[in-house]
Amino acid sequence: EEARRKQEREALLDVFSGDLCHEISEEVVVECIKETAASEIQLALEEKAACVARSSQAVCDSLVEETLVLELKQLAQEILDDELQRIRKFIK
Amino acid sequence: MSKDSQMRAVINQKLIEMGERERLKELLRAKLIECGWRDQLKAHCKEVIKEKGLENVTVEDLVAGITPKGRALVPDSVKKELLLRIRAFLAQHAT
Amino acid sequence: MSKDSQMRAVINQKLIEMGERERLKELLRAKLIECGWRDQLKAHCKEVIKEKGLENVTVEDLVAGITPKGRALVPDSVKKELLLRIRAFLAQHAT
Repeated sequence: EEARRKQEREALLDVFSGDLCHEISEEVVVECIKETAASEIQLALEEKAACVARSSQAVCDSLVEETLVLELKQLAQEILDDELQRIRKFIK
Repeated sequence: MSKDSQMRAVINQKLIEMGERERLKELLRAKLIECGWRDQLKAHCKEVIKEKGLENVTVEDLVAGITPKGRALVPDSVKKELLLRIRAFLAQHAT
Repeated sequence: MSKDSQMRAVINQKLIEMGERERLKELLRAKLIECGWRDQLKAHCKEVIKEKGLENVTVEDLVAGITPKGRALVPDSVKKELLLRIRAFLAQHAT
């Protein structure tokens, strides 16, 4: 009788262990999945924001450079033309 | 309440009171990191975000999208180790 | 194509399509006049011509001679304002 009871108890503990294991695994897996999903979305948002910031800066720099090149060329041409005109007037 | 469910309730209570439930959860978390499960999950998240586009994905969508793979990827060896620890605790504390 | 260069292409495309790129260049030109940049550069041009002699200076030489100073003299506040305008534009036209 005692051996039967012991066997029954062991079987019960086996089942209960399995149930507990499933329950705890499920709890941890779901928690980890939620944490991972939230942190990956946050990370992706931060990466995108950083990419937009870097790219805006690069676009801004290229716009400044483009404008400067044109302005400097125009300015140099203007000044040289003015100087030449001044000299011509002087010679006349 | 049956004898079976009474015993379950008592053991559950003990697991919580003795801090073993939290320890088991921590152990599982650590094992999931150690075996690369978390990295695989991260990579899968990145794939889903890339596929759908960041602006079209909420945390809830992502959770729903990765949960099946997340469950499937838990290694049997990790589950087995957890089961053995639970079984040992029960053997020691089930009266 | 890297993510950054893709993003730069998208930003440039939007700026051009909506005429904002030209407006920004106009704004920059106006700011360069307003802050005295153009006058300083004019004076610098005259110095370079005086130093080298008018007969020895081409437009290309002059441009090469004044470019470093031209770049250095653009006030940070002007660049910052331009960047803020680009960001505001992007925020307004984000998809």
